[in-house]
Amino acid sequence: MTLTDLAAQNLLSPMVLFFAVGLFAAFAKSDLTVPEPVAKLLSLYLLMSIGFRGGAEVAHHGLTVQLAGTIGAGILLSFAMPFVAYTILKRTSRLSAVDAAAVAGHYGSISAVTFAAVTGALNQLSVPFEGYMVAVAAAMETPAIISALNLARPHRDQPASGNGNHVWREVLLNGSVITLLGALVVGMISGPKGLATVKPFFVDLFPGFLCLFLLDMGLVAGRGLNQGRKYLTASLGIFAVIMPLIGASIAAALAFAIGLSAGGTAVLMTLAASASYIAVPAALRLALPEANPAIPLTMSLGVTFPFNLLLGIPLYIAVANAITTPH
Amino acid sequence: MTLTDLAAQNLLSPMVLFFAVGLFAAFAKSDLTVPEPVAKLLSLYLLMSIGFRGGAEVAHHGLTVQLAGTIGAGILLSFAMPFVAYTILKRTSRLSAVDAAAVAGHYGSISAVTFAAVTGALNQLSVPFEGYMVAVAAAMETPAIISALNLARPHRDQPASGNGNHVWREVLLNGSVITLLGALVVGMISGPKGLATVKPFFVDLFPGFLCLFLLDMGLVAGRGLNQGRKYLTASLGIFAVIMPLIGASIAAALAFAIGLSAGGTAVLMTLAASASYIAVPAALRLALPEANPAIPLTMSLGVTFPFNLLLGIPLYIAVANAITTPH
Amino acid sequence: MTLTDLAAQNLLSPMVLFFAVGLFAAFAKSDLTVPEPVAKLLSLYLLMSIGFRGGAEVAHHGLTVQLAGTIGAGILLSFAMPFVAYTILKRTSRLSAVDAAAVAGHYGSISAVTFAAVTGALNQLSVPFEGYMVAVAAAMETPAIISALNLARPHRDQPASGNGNHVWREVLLNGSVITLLGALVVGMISGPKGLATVKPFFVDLFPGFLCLFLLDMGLVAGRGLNQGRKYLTASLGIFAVIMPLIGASIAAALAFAIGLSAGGTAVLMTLAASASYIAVPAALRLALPEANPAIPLTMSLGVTFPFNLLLGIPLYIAVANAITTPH
Amino acid sequence: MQTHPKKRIDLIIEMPLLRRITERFDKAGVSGYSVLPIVAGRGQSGEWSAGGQVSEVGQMAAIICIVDAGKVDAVLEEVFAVIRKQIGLVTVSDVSVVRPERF
Amino acid sequence: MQTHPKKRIDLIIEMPLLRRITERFDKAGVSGYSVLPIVAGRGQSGEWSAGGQVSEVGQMAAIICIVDAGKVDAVLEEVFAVIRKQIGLVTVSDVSVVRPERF
Amino acid sequence: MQTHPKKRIDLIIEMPLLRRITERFDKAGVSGYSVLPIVAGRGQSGEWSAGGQVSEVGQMAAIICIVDAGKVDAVLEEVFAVIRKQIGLVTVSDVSVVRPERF
Ligand SMILES: Nc1ncnc2c1ncn2[C@@H]1O[C@H](COP(=O)(O)O)[C@@H](O)[C@H]1O
Ligand SMILES: Nc1ncnc2c1ncn2[C@@H]1O[C@H](COP(=O)(O)O)[C@@H](O)[C@H]1O
Ligand SMILES: Nc1ncnc2c1ncn2[C@@H]1O[C@H](COP(=O)(O)O)[C@@H](O)[C@H]1O
Ligand code: NA
Ligand code: NA
Ligand code: NA
Repeated sequence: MTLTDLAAQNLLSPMVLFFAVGLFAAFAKSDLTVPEPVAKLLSLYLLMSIGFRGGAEVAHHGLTVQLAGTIGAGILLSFAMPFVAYTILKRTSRLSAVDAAAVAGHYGSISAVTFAAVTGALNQLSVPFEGYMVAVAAAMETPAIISALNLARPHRDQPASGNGNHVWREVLLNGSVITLLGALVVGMISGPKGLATVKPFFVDLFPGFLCLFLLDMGLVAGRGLNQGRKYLTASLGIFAVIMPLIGASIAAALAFAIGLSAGGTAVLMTLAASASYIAVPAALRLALPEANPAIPLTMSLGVTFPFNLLLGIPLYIAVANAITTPH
Repeated sequence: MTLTDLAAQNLLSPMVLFFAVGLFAAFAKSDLTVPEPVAKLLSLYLLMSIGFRGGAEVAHHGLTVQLAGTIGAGILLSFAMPFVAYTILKRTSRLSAVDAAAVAGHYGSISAVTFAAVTGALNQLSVPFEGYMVAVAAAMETPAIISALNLARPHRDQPASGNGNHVWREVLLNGSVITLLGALVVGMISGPKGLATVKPFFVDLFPGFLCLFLLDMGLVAGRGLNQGRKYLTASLGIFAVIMPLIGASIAAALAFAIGLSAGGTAVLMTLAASASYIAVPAALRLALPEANPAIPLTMSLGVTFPFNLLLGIPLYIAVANAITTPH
Repeated sequence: MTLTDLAAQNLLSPMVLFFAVGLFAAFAKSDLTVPEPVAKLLSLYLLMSIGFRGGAEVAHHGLTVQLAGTIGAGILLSFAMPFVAYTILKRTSRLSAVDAAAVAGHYGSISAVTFAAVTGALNQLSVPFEGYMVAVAAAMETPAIISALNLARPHRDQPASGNGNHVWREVLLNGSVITLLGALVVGMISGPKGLATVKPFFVDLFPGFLCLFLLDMGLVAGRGLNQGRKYLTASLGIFAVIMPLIGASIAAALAFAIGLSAGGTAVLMTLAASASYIAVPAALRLALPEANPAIPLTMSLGVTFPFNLLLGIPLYIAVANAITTPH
Repeated sequence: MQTHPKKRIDLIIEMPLLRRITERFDKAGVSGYSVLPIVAGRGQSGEWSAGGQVSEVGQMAAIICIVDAGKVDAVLEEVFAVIRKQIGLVTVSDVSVVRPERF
Repeated sequence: MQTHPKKRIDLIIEMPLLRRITERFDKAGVSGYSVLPIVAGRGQSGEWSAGGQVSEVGQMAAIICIVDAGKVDAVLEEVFAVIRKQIGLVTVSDVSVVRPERF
Repeated sequence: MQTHPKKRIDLIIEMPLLRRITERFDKAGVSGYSVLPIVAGRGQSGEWSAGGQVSEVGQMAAIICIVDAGKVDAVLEEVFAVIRKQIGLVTVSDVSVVRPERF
């Protein structure tokens, strides 16, 4: 399957099209809204479904060296990417050091719905991927926050104030982190047999729930762009497209080294390419209150997420295919 | 199948029975409530499901002359019925001209959940209908609003105030209109293949979601009647039952002329017979603020909707069967 | 299957594990929350699903003498258990008479989600049970409230104030009572044929919805314990574990007398062992406002519910198996 | 614009008692009131939060009622007939309105 | 702490008109406002409740706006240009703030 | 009815900081507070709306706290210790209560 085919198939999938409907409605200033509690339900569902299914797969295949290696690679990516991002941002944009660190933290971490989208696309293409990738996703959520705080520390007026532990609690006990990890553990313990009892809900409905969630994401991303356009200088807009490609490239190299399958490689690339917009903003609002939360959110939700969804994912799949196909 | 059989089968369906439970709870002043965000989720789901499935059917069968003709008939009905309704109301009721125009607009437009109910009934009876009828439904939502505004114009104190464009934006970008049309387009683009990926959610769950929504509709209709009873004079109550029959009759003639199937005829009749209670009230609240919104809402939701659900739909199916069966 | 097997299988089921995740998140003071409207949707779904399926079973098997006998036994249990509970509480705790009566009322009534959990466990074990047990559950909800009010009456300062009828309306028309009974009637009328049309929603999704609901219950129970710990004296904590065992024992004897199947016996035992935390608290808040609602809620939700879910249910199933197996 | 003095009565009460209270408002002859949700709080009986709750027991709601100063006492008397034994909080404050005739 | 007098404007208006009103706030040059949900109420046109509603017609919302006393008249004029024909309720009251410069 | 003067403190603050603020209330020794949802608003940092949001970042909430006049300064000091670097709005106003002993 060529890249053009992949891109076309991706752009014609109901999920991506519903995202486009949401974007359109937001730009046209329609009053269409997904009620906030419903958006939270959709997010809860996606995290539970992703986590549970990943856990059940791990239970099925057992813990392997490759799993450990991939998790290690994920943690490394999450720790290291903020430094790359910060260096680029300080050279190309006029962001303050603290804001640059905050943005860098977002790009080191991951977006669960982008993960859901790539797994959805792979399922539709019948490309298998390592089930434990959800554990990798979970492991990549938080290390980037430490890096961001370290990057920001020398530039903060207020003393470190010793509430480091406080912040750590809040990061690790963030609702979305707990849901994903909790569901992962439930899946690992109850295994394929447990999954069978809840398959109609957590497996069969997944693409439909994803459509609803992406409609909402389109609305929120469109509104975020309407509101946050003022923060989107040319350099930040370009960064929001280039940084995913850089992340994906590093991830591709690591995946190749580990020997992941084509599907697994595409997932790791997508994780690296995605930017957080739930867990990291929440954590940084508490740990780095001087940073303006609207800047990274506009970039992550308004540019990087649509870019990955529309173009990035087929590209990563194509590249993953190319580098894993024996010549 | 006789009319009595049809009526009995309809009245014994879970959907209609849950509506009755809701009505009962409202009349008995129970504190049972479907939370507002949940009601909005149910409505969003129904519109997405109806639109998507209709679009996928259109993609499957292609655009035909009959489709164009049926959409034309729908638009004509939506434009013309308000004039019929207005004439009747001005002769039989004491409504002010502006209120009569507002009521007329509601009866020219359609109710998406009534559409859902008739398609549910036809599915249960295994009666096929033209899949593009959802496009007809979408096309019938808004023309009636223009007619209502034209009917009201000579009787308004305030100058037309030149905000016609403003109103049009608000009508066409109304959340429920965008959702239905957006899902229709998504269905047309992603086609039967796209539908297959989301079938467990958008198709298999439809009757269940409809039960929940009808429970809520029963509660809301019952409460609306409790509150709005004071507006329901004898003449308005009778109008709310007669007007659907008039609309359905005109629609039957048009459907016969176009050569629709029995199922398609029943759907077009039901659309004509149904009265809006979401899109039109919202539009008129902005475009015709002098009108009392409680009058058309009480009639549409409190009388016409239950009438169509309980008795109208089996009647329209029986008539459609009769006029399309070759003698 | 031995009790240990049963207990293990129960503790490894996704439902129970998600409850544990919720408990953990609450104890760790995570910000994870299921939005309130979503919790209400989950409860609505569970009640509709339980009621509908029970009604369809009754329609299938017809009304029998055994059904009448079991409902009679249930009503008797609900009436009588509060007297047992009150006597114990007055001897072992320092609760005021009014608070003791309120707690007693909670333990006479039932918890719908505990009912859902035992039916889920029986389904997973492929142990059949009498479908009409949901009617028994519905019948057991309210008699305990009368007993509680009678127990409290001599100890109330305020005159009976003659609003007995008022209270009865509010109890019988309580949203959760209406939903369960309404769905039961819908299921009885529309029967197995009606059930077939909504099976993907009301049957297939049940275990998945139950997982979500139990995650929420874990969060709420955990927070309730954090907050209500001050009310949980040793004697009340012990009562909250002993009373279920007493109720289950009486129920086992009655079930044996009626000749229920192993599954039916387990269900009746679980119903007797469970304590209300929705219908009874709501009713008593209005009928017995002097009672502190936090005391019974902390006991019922914080101790008895987890106890039944984790240990009670497998125990009741094992006992039911033992006493119904011919020697 | 010319404004006229009125009173604003704010109640914070247990949600299960909402209907009983609003019936009292009707009895006191107020022209209207509005109910606002409360999602969390703390008081003498501890902390609570609406999150994840199915039942209304333990939840609170706010009622706002704009009335003529002359009606304040009547409203307070009706209200305190209900909340004597319950958890509830009542404040009265001064506001100005532009259209005095609707209250 | 030193406090400074400001005005609090409270609106209770029909939800479908929310956007039109907030556009007027912008026009009147207020520095900000907040919208709070209302879930039920009663007035001259009867009782209503948000429960189970899909549409916003008949629903109300509250808007709170803290402004400098000098801006109150401008805001009221803008607001009454919209709610003349609609259901709506406006009150003004006195508040103190600690940081006067943000209004 | 006899009423007694108290103070009402209204906060509009970022939702992620709710817990930190309420901890400060506890520290200042207030007898209670209530949290109300805000669904939309505008301020110096632009417009926002809760609709469709999964995260609380950028969302606001309102806190109402009725206190004795003597405690106002203590509460304000605690509150401003947290919201110095954050978006937040504090007003104080006069109210009367019927049962003064509970504050
Ligand atoms: N001083 C206060 N200011 C605002 N709300 C309060 C206050 N005291 C109590 N409340 C609210 O009323 C509820 C019950 O209060 P209490 O009866 O003191 O536990 C609390 O959880 C708060 O939501
Ligand atoms: N006096 C009042 N105090 C508080 N809210 C009111 C008052 N009057 C009306 N409202 C609110 O405004 C809505 C519409 O009022 P009305 O136009 O009088 O029917 C009511 O349903 C209440 O939510
Ligand atoms: N003058 C005001 N009156 C009421 N709410 C305000 C006001 N200013 C700001 N807010 C609220 O506080 C939020 C943040 O304000 P800001 O920090 O100025 O962007 C706004 O979005 C509003 O919800
Ligand atoms: Na990343
Ligand atoms: Na019509
Ligand atoms: Na019991």
